[in-house]
Amino acid sequence: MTEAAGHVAAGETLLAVERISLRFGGVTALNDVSFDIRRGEIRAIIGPNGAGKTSMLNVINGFYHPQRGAIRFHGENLARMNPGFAARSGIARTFQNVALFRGMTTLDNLMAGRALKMKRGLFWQLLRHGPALDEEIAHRRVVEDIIDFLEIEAIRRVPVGRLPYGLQKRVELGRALAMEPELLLLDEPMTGMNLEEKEDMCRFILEVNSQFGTTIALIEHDMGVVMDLSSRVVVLDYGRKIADDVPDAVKQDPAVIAAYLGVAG
Amino acid sequence: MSLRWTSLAACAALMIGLALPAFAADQLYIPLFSYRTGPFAGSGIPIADGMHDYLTMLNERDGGIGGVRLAIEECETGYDTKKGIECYEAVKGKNPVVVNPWSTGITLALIPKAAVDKVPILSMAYGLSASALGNTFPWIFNPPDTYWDGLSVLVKQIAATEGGFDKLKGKTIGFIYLDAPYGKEPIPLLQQLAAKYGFNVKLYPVAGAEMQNQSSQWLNVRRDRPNYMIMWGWGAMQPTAVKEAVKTGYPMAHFYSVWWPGEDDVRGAGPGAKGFRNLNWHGVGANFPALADIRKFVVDKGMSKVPKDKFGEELYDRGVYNSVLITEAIRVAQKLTKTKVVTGADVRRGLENLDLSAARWKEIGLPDFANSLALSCADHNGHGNLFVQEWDGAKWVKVSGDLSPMNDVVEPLLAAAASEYVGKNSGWPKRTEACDHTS
Amino acid sequence: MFYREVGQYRTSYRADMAIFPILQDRIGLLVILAVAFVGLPLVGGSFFLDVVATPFLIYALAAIGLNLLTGYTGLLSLGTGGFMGIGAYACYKLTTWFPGVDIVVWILAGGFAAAAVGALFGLPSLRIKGFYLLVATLAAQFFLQWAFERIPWLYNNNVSGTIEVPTRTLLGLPITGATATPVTRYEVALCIVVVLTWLASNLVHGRIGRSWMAVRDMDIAAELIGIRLLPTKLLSFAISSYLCGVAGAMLVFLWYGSAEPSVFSIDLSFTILFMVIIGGLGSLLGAFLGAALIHVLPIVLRGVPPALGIDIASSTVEHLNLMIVGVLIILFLVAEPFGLARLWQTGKQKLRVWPFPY
Amino acid sequence: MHFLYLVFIDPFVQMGMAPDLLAQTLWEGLVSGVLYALIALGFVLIYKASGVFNFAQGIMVVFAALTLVGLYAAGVPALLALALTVAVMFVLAVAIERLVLRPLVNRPDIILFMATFGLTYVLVGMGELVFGGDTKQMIAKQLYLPSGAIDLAMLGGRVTLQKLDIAAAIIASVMVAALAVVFQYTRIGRALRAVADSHRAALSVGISLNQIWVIVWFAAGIVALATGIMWGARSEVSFALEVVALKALPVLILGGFTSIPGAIVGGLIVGLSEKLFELYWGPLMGGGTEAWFAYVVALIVLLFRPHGLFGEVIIERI
Repeated sequence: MTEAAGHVAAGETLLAVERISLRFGGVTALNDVSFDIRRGEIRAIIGPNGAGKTSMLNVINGFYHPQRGAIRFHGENLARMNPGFAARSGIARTFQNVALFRGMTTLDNLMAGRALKMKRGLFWQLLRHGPALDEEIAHRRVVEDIIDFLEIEAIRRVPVGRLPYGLQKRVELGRALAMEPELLLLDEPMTGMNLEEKEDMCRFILEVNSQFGTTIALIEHDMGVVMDLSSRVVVLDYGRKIADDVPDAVKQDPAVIAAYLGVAG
Repeated sequence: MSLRWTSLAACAALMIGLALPAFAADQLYIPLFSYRTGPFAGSGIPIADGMHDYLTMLNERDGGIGGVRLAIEECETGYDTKKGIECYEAVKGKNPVVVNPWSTGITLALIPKAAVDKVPILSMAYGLSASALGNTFPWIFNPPDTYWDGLSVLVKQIAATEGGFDKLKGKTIGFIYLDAPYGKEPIPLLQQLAAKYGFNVKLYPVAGAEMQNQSSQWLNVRRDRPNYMIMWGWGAMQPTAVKEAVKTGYPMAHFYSVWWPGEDDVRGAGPGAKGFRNLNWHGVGANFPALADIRKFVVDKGMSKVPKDKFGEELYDRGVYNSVLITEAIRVAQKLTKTKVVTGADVRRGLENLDLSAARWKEIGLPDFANSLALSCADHNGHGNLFVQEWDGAKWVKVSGDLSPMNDVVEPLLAAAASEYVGKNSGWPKRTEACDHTS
Repeated sequence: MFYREVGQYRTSYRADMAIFPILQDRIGLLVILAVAFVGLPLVGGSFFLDVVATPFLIYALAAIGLNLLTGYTGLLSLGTGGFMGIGAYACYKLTTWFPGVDIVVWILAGGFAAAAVGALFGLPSLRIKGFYLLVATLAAQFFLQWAFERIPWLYNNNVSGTIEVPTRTLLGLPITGATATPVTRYEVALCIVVVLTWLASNLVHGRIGRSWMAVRDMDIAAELIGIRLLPTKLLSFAISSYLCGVAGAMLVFLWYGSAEPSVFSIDLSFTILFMVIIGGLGSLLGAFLGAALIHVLPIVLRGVPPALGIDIASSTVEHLNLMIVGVLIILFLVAEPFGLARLWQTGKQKLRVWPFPY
Repeated sequence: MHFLYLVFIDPFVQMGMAPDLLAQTLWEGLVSGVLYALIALGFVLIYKASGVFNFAQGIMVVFAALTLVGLYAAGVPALLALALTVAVMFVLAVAIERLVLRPLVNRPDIILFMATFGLTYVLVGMGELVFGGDTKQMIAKQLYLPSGAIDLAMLGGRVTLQKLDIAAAIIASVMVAALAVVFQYTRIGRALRAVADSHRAALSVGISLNQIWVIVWFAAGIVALATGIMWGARSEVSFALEVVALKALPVLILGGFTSIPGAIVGGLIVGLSEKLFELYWGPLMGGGTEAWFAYVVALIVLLFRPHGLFGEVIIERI
């Protein structure tokens, strides 16, 4: 694993958050946090509950707007991201508690993920023949590849609302992949999974990273997973960054241990 | 796939169609479109009772008309155009001799159909004013007066109380109306007369949804202080208006209305409503031989829905009047065609040759119940005389002599409206129905 | 046994993405269309066509319109009546200006006016959700109805204050006005509804339909995968209103034959919403089933007492009618909250495994 | 230019010219506002406790009034009839809870909303079947409601206050106060607020949802009865009243679906604003603006406060 992480860690900076501070009323969720994500790496964000990890992701894809600080993406400075722009510029995202379109089938969820890539306008959509259908089919191909990749062929036509949690997580990953993102944000992709599911998920994440060269930033509680997957780890505690280094170094970091006292898994 | 459902529905509908009590050939089928439900039921119920009871009385007393029993069937419209059309489609198959839509909206929807289905439409003092012109609307009848006649009479009356039309100059007449086609119809004439006699007009529309919430209209009245108020209301709008007028302290003797308010509509306002005036063309009360018969043969036998204390009230009697028009037309038709079981086409002729003289009113047990009414091929309305009655706190009292409509003003309006209607309804059929001058 | 998809392999995505992938469904559809186009006109009398069939089609179209908005995009609306009105009045004006042009063109064109107005009143939907939006759309309903009363230009200053439908012919055959036969009007309505339904179903099976459902199921997530909320919602409002507008024009020109503003009252909006809910949110089929139930049921009920030879006053029948429909609605919601469409699906599922359910 | 004058200057000139009329207008607006608030209150109570958007509130007003009048017409003494009507409303509440809410518990809001529609149909049908569809007189006198008016000579004119309207205002305020107290300080009130916050949580601490529901629907019934009496006495008791009840909806938007003070303030705002607009601006557009003005106001408010003036804002978390 680590060597897999090693060889990508060389890439130049893809996204950097600089001195981000985020406040909800009196509560400070993030306090002057800075770190960067390099192209092609797997970046882990860890920390005890309420450390502000999810808030960090929400800031990155523009769902929250920080009071201070900036985000640098593709070198350009963005005072405030917004979700639409994030999506268009290639940032995909999964959520801690799954945010799928429950009423739609697995297939439709993934196809919805292609929304940005589909160009045919109202007229052809109405006819659903010629160009529109060709486009539909082309994207269907891509989606089917992802379905095969994630081994969810069997649940193609099942409304995701009826799927077990583990599978939903997987479909959500699929939807994110369907966007062919440059940067993939995974918020606790393995919570509530049993061992096999976790192993599958790890495999998928690594393959996504190695096959498509997608840069990945993930939040995870399972230290084992984090240490195996990630090339570099940033540790948050009470909204502050307390460490940022390669896994092995972070493991030894006294501040981290203090923060995790008894929590380390 | 849904159409599978329709076909089911189809079977159901057909089944019903067949199952409908087929009316025996020796009967005259008279459908009554009534609305005992919905927001306007207050006006609809007494009318429906009156119509129903008079016809039933003929059945009970004389065994129908000329020995032919009347098959009376009410169809509930709830004053709703959609249901009205459904009713029409439902009854038209059972060759009705005449249809009384009892709603301006329904009438307008039926006017084009009537000529095609050969069913005469009797919209008594409502509906499309222009349909008074028989040469354009051979199948539509709206006796005894159009709304324009009514309005002209009211203006006449106001002028009379002021002491001459010249006195109207500078006066203000407020017009509070139900914000619907029915209520808006008189406005053009009102403005025309205003221009002619130099009085001002103030309009106070009342939206259908706001019928019982008129305080702002009456605040406007209080601000504008019109010398007279004219109301074109319906259903729950009327009692509310009267109450508000009383609240605002508007002089009741200057508050006039078209012929639709009944006793119930003013009673609620208490003694304050004393002096409120509206138009009418027929007697009120139960002391007519015919009504005595209705009481004897129908009400006392429990065959009527009318509450004992409402028997013979204004709108009830109006229902009776409407039924008299139907039955008299049938009689004429029987005479014309020398057949007992007449068809809708015959009754159309009957209506065109209708001639209700004072003598005839007496014969049918309604002496002095209403002015004589004579229709013709050209005139489907009669533009009969009207009178003003006043609420004395307990009953209506006639306070004016017979007033004739300003035909000189109304006629051209009718002609214009009719030609406009024809113009807009391209392909409107020319009158082909022959005109017989018997009777 | 007869309804089996077993052995029907879809070898291409094209085939797999067909709207009716299963052979039996396609056959069934054809049969139904045949019945609708040929059978019913032959069998049904003028009462059936004028009171049951044509209105059913018109309601179904309006229900589809509202379903796109409420069922697919998850936006509640009670402006339907008003939007239908816009369609009707627009069509009326157009045919007055250009009497020569075939009325069907104007019926379809009238919808665009409704679409514009619908989109306009859809603007608040970006910020307002759920019942708040429902009540907000009431503003559209009441304002439009008021406008229909207050702007004489809309009804060509008719003294009667109503739309009076002139006779218009297609290839010499009158299709509106009194002289148009029930059959003609029914067939015209049927053609329009079939075509528009086809287009609508194409739409909901494609990208646009998916983005609507995405917005419905979770608008935040939809935003995060790059679906623009406002354009999506407005498009939904526009297309929904278009269908409603066309339905409105048909209602006046192919059914009523004349209309006062009160025709497009709030009650109409409620009726359509009923059909959508009872039929099943997010299902085109549901729109048809709902329309059938809500429109046909009262007519059938009204016919029952005479059919049984019971003699009760028509008003009493009406009262009972109301109560029965009310009770049925509640019972139905208790029994099958997902609407008739879901019942249909379960039925098909059963049929699929019949006669060996295990 | 002249148009601008008519829109922006003239109305205020008029107000200044006839202050007594302005005062009268405000008073009328206040009174109808109070009654709107009462209807809205019925909505809020039910929405708070059971999350049901109760469309039947309007018809409940009519039904309550009809029952009262009908019983009196049947020869029951007025006050006894009043008591019986209250009893009827209680039975109605129980019936609704048993037959509608309980089977539909945990269903989507829209389904419950539709169910209240079914309820509306049933009540309309039943009401017309039992009492007939004709307009009836509210038995105001028999219920010792005052009649007549007080004329105040003020502001260089007269302002007429209907005794009935005064009574309406007082009764409405008393009811609102009473409800506020009940829901603030009594056990039931606490339970209700608990339910309003979270059904599950309330259940888990052993609050009986069904009991709460019966109580709120009963309370809403009482409110409906009061409204019915007041409005019935002002005009008539007829099914057209149901439409007036729709006016409560913009009030709800203004005030927020879950806020009792919101309902009251919203009611007053709607009552006052629509009267002022109709009287001073309405003539510019041919009048009859009351049918929609309230909704437009509500719409504008919504654009700035998507959850009404008082409704609590839901923070979306992901």
